[in-house]
Amino acid sequence: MNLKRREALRLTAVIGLMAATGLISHAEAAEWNKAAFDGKSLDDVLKSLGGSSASKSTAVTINAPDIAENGAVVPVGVTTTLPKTQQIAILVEKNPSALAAQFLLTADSEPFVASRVKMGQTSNVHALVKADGKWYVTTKEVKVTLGGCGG
Amino acid sequence: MADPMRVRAQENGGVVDVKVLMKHDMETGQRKDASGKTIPAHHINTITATCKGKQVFEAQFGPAVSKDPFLNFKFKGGAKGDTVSITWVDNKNDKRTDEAKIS
Amino acid sequence: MKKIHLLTSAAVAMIASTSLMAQSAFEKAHNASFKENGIAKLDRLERDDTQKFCSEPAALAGKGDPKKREAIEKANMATIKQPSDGKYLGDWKEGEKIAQSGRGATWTDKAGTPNGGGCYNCHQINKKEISHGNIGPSLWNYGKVRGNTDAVVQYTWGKIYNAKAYNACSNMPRMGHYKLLTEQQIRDVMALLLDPASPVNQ
Amino acid sequence: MKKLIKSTLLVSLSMAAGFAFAQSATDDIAKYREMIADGNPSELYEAAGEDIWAKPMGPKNVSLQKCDLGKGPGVVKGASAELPRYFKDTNKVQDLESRIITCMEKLQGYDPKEIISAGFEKGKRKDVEAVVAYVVTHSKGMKIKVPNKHPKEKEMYAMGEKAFFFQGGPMDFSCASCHGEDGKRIRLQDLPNITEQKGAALGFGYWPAYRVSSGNFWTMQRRLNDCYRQQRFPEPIYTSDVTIALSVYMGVKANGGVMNTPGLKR
Repeated sequence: MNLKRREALRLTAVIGLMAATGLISHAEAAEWNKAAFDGKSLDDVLKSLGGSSASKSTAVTINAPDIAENGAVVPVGVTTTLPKTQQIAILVEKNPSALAAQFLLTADSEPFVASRVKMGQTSNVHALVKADGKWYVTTKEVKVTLGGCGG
Repeated sequence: MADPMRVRAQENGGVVDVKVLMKHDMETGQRKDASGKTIPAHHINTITATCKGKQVFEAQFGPAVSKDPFLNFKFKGGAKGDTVSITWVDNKNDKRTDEAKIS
Repeated sequence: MKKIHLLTSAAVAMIASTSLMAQSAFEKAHNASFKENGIAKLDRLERDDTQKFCSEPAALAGKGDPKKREAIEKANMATIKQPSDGKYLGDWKEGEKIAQSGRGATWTDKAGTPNGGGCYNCHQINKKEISHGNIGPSLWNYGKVRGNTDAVVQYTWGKIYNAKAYNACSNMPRMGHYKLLTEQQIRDVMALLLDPASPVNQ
Repeated sequence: MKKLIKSTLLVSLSMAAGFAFAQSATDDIAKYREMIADGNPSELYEAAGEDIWAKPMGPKNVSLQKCDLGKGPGVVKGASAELPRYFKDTNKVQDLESRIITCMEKLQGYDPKEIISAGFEKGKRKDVEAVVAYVVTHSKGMKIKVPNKHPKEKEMYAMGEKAFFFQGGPMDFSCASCHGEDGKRIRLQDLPNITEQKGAALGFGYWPAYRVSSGNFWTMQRRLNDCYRQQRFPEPIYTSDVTIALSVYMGVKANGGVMNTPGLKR
């Protein structure tokens, strides 16, 4: 491990400690948002991310299959035409915790992300987008099928 | 020790398309082993991407991201030959950094 | 009644007797490639007459010696036991669960855990389940189309119990004959197919 | 990749005739597969395998770089498109995995028995699997050319054919129960008809693969192992005759098709 990484490690630890003791609520340096990842619903997550309400928007697009052959890997992409996109979150409504992943965009980022998430069952998938300080949401249902001999 | 990632970065029209595959179990904390004991959650928490010393993208994963995670994002300002560096840190504070030259 | 019993035991004896026969060179090399694991013992490689016959590509494709085919179907027919209490239909809701589950009888399964029927692996049954196979025919509206006469009920029971009685090299496992499903489980699957209240018959 | 998905789709469409439901479902599944095709986690195993291939290891502390996979010592490119094949030094028909074990034994001094008795992803077997990922990636896009000339190769082909149709176990299954006809599915998964060239190429050409449902890389040996588990057979011994014979049967049937390894499967 090089010196820089060691330093980064120590810094993360310190920030983590500060967060744990309530000294800071929202660190600038990508502190993992535990409250948001513990949220059970869209509203829970939205609150933990610092929003109060999200308006439905056709400017946000979810690129996900209608049917997933396997719930262990469901490709989900989010794009938006909203200017000044700051943050994107992918939520699976019926998972034990709704938030699967969130993305913090910089001024250099294009408003696009894609990843793969687990889905326990057929469910709505929400894409939450924060642009210019406001929250927007789009929803798409993804069916998860049983497969294989052991179904 | 964490296994290496695969990082691909391609520039096209001023936009760099970055695709990352990470080797990680992404244990949910909901599964049980053969003896019925809960397997503790073990997953990547944060991923940061830098180019030329500047952070260009950041992600936070929960346990619902698939095993051996895939991440695709795009940013402006990188040129062919520049290096994109990706670092992930998991909930046991294990970490891994890998790089790729933009092509 | 007595006669049926006699027939049954004779057929079982015929089906089970093959392990005593000498193995071919192929069988020796083939069987030596396996090891027992959990409930999956090596005796699973000892084939009965039905399995031997249907290991021939021609027989599997519906050809092969017609006399042999007939004899095999007869022997399998003789294994079919009608329900002990004369009740053929159970609970279709349970039947649906059994039809959904493809578990059981592998080396990763434990002895004593109930098997699934694995029906959806090969059949369309309730149309609501889009994830179904097509090795077997669609069973949607099974009872609605065929009705509930004694003949239909008994045929369906027999088909689930031992499909080889009707088609020597059917791809369908002999659910009752090999005790893959219990009598009650078969009743429940029967209800899924035949109960007018079952979603299959809507 | 796209082309293949389309042809698979066509096959599944033509067979599902009459079932409009299943038709649209298989159509959607094809779209799903297309979406995950980019970014196959097999690459992670391939990277590990490349390191293991080149790293001096074992009691003799040498690398596998002189391992002869059939195209000469150290030749990886195209090797798996021509395996299994007969090897003079062992006087055996070997598949990729049994051959890698031979190299680990002869070059590096490992005990093959330990690798054979270990489970999948356990001990040194894990290294074999990673090397497989590395080797098969270097046959991607190549024509399948499994030899069937040497008397021992012919013998194994014949054994593989018989094994393919061998029906047994409490469910009366053989490989042919699921893979002997065109247009069949288990649930929504297409079952290639391995008795014909096209179907055999779909099977042989896409394994080894990363398995999405279990989240790991499966070699051909592991694929066959799990087929037998689902057939309710006893467990095939790792790299035993029957497993290699089935690979020969499939490979020879598939000749002329294309290696698309490593695949990405549900």
